[in-house]
Amino acid sequence: MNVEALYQDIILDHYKHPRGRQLLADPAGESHQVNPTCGDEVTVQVGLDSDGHLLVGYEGQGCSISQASASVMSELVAGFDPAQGDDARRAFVELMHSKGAAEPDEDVLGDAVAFVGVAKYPARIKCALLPWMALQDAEAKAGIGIAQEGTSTS
Amino acid sequence: MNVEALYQDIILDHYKHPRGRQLLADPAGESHQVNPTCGDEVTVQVGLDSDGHLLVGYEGQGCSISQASASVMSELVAGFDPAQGDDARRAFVELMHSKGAAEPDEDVLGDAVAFVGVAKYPARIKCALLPWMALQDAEAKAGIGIAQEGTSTS
Amino acid sequence: MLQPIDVDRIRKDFPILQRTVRDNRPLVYLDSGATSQKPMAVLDAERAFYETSNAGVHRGAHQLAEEATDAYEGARATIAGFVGAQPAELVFTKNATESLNLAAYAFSNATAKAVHAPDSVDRRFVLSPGDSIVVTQMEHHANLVPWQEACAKTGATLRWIGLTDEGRLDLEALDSVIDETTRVVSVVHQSNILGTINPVQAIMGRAHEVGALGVVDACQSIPHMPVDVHDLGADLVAWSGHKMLGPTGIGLLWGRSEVLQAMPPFVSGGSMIETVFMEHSTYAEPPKRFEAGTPMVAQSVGLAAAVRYLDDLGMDAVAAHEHDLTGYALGQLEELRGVRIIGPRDNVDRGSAVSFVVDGLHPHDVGQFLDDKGVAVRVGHHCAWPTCRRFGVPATTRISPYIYNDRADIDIAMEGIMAAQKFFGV
Amino acid sequence: MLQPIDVDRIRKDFPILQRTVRDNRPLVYLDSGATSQKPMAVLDAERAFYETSNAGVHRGAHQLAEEATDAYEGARATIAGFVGAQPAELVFTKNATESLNLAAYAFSNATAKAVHAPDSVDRRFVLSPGDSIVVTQMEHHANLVPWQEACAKTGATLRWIGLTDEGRLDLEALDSVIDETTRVVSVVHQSNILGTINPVQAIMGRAHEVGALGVVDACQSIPHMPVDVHDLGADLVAWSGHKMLGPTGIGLLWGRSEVLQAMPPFVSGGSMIETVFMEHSTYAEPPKRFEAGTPMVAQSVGLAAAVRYLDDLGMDAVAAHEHDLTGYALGQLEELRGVRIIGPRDNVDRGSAVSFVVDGLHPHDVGQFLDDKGVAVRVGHHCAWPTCRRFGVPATTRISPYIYNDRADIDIAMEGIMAAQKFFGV
Ligand SMILES: Cc1ncc(COP(=O)(O)O)c(C=O)c1O
Ligand SMILES: Cc1ncc(COP(=O)(O)O)c(C=O)c1O
Repeated sequence: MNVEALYQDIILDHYKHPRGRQLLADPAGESHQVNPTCGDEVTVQVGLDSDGHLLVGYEGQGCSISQASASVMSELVAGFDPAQGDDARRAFVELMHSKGAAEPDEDVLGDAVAFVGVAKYPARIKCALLPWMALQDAEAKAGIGIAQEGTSTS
Repeated sequence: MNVEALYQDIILDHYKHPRGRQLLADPAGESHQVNPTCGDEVTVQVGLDSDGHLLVGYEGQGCSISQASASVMSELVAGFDPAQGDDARRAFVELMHSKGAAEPDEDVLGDAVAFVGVAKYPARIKCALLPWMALQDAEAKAGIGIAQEGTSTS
Repeated sequence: MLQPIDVDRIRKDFPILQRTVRDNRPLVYLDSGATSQKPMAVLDAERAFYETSNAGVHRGAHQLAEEATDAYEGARATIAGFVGAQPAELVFTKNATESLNLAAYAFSNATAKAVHAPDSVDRRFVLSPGDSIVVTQMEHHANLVPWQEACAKTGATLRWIGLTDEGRLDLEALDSVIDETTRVVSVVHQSNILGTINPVQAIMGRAHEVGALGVVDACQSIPHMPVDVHDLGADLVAWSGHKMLGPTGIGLLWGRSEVLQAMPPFVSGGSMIETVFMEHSTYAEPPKRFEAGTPMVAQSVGLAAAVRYLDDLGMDAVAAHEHDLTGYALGQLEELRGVRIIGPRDNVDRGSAVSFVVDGLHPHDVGQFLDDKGVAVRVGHHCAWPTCRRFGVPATTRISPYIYNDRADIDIAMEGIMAAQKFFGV
Repeated sequence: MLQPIDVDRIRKDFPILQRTVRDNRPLVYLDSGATSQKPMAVLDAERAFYETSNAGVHRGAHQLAEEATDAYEGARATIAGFVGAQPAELVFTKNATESLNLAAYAFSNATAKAVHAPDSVDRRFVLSPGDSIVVTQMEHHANLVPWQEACAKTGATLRWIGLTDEGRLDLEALDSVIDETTRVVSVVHQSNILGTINPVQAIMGRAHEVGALGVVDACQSIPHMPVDVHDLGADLVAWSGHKMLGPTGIGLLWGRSEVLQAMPPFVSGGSMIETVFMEHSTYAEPPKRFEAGTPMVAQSVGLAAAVRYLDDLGMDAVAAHEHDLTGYALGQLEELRGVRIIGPRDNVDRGSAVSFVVDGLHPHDVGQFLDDKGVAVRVGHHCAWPTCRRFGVPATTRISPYIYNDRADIDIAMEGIMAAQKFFGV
């Protein structure tokens, strides 16, 4: 494992050419997350379109990992229904905590599989997770997904 | 060095038969000292007689070392002039910090030379010093000896 | 089935127990209530950390920093597991005293902040004159003085549950001492001077009944018996590492998440923040909120090794071993003429700290004769001075055995007591 | 004459420097500003203490307790001597952060107590709205957040001395920032992020001119240069053991006797008392008043060994060695395209912590490439977030060499920076 395996091409590409990096016109929920150890920041906004699919906007500043992760995430989950979004988030969190031993499922994670190498660098895991934590928090604030989770666990 | 060398006969004798263990009728200064680690207490009172010699009274409760030390001290310094009392106190403090290596001067310290063994038991040094600290503090409160010291150091 | 404690085998793990004291006497260490000795496994773990992974934790993106962070958080998980807790509910401090101060300062800090910004704090921690704080008459100074200080800073009143002559809490008074004015109740689980094990669950229940928060000082219980923090019924539980085979310089505070969340910071600075501006800052979630500055990393690693050592022995076995030694010590002391036990004389709901006084002898003089026989005990007020006063003694001598002691150690202590009696002719 | 630092010889004393990281790269440790590595002499001293003399200090009358007390107080004397202080003026804490909180809490505690018992406290520590506390814009969070908290609890206002673009204090504003409303001034001696060495004596002089107390954060100076606490002109000086070759878990606060005497307790409990009753307690004299609970005994012994190690090298030689490395690092960085140094670029009145940013690269990504080469540096805001904001950067990469580093280490770091630039195509 060396540093090139961490910075996969997809990550570099998203870092240099972020996708969908803008805020929403009328967000239902918003979350601003900071990584207190390094000052990385990301703001994620969410909403639902008329079909009940996720709308995602974001802004941020920070290292390649956190910013590429935001770009990959927004591209992946925009258009998902909230349950699909949750699945992707859970899969991503699990991937990050796998210490590099997991086989990520590309069907669920899309480009986000490229972050598999991050799991080997504990100090960077927080960077990769930052936008996903913001997504979760923004959804919670918007009340998105709550009903579903409530139903499934009760 | 064993425990019998610590508890010399003179110490045991003063512990069992304390001399002059009573308070003064009209003290010029008084000090109550406590050993916070074990709760030993001693109150020492001082005054001067018409010839300028020390009057000493005390009361206390605690271990054999602290109580014998109070008895020995009061017997020794009562009747001394303040400067002599200071000499004795200084000699005693020095003896306690000698780690048992000092040759105590019986002319200055009288029965208090018996405490030489205490210096080998650091935890007991405070016990032996307690009444002497009270004496010093009581004299300071009474203004005894201050003038002399003030003169000699200025 | 319980695997009994094998003292001879255990002693081999403790280098200090191979040494002699005074005139070449083998060391008989009966002062574990003050601090325990450390097995090689603990010393090795600490040293290995320094030799391989030492670095700042939660900072830095290099391999050593990652390893150090893993070691620190791994230690937290191990120690939390030992008391049935979640890692996120466990705060590292320097000692139990700091842990208890952290609890007490939640009140005085919230009270002071409420003056200038009432909405910035949780009202449960804001005290005013008329409010009461409840402790017991058998508290270690560490669980008394911080609450006296909290009262001095807020105008609240300190109350306490008194003791029976047997050294038990006078629980008849429980419902009148803890009443609607009570905002926090802080009680020792096992007394370090009397040995009494208190029914903390009932007391915490009463605290919660009146809406007060409950704190338990578990300094002398967690090292000696199986404890699941949830069973205590408390909101906060404090204890130290050095009394349970761990290094000096590390203590613990467990707290129910919801309560820790609501508490304002105590020591502030780096690592406990979320964002910092010159004008103001926001704080991290617990446990980090309470761990400002460079933490006791090597010590956490050492303490985790201590916990593994105790786990291997089994805390049930540790408790059974100490129960046996306690019964033996109580019996032997009862047989000595002129000896009075301060604390419960029946071996029920009591731990292995056994305090006593000898007629006509000051504890310092008793301790000196024990020391002369190579026996290390503590003499004094054991940081429970009001408890001594309650029993009309200036001080006591205390035997406090642990896993590396056996009955023969108690026997030597008895010889020392008799030698003192003989020497002083009492 | 100065005996120059022999890096090769010194490295042999540090077991961790023999290890490799990542793909078998020799470890290049350039993160001593976060925490230093520990020589064997320190690890040996700590272990020897546990193996021979471990016991409670200032309690117990047995031989181990005596030896432990001697070890602890002996360590205090050694460490005090290292900074030209009297042992009675030196307080042991868990880290510098606690030391600085001890200073800040003197104010908030005295203020709270004054409400209920005005005569129980020294008025110098009582704050009210209208009073000001002064720090600088280059403080570590440890010397900023506690003062923000003190303000939140007392209504006092926080002010600060700003920075020039070169990373020096803007001293033109000194007399207006520190004025008659100022009650305490707390300033870092050497910045951990900029490397700047501040003229603390002049600032303390101004503080005393207006009747304020003066505090110095010497975390980054005492490990790196000869410091006599009296020369700083301060009333209180705080620093940590772990940054000067000592163990984790121990910090220091030096105070002028008269000031320590006047300060109310911070952490309270056992060992810091004079007498204790249920109703109230009285407190011991400093330094004990500030050392509640079982202290960091083994850590004090380890730190004393660290101090002896540094003394053997000579602090003048340490400072000269670092000055050379700093000049070299500054020169090498200046030669790199796209690198901007944050902090003084001239090697005058500056220490060896050198921060920089690389155009187009986030410090985390720079750090990752250094890590890949085996170089350990710190990236982030270095617990000086407002300082980063002052320079318009979210974070920096910091090289902080010490006695075990040489110019070749700096060279490898430069290679790492260039590798990152190449990889990211900037
Ligand atoms: C300048 C400065 N002040 C304070 C601190 C805090 O020290 P510690 O983390 O040891 O409490 C540090 C180090 O982190 C520092 O560099
Ligand atoms: C019951 C009890 N509480 C609190 C303490 C204080 O613990 P520490 O000295 O480790 O802070 C002790 C031990 O001294 C204790 O026995």
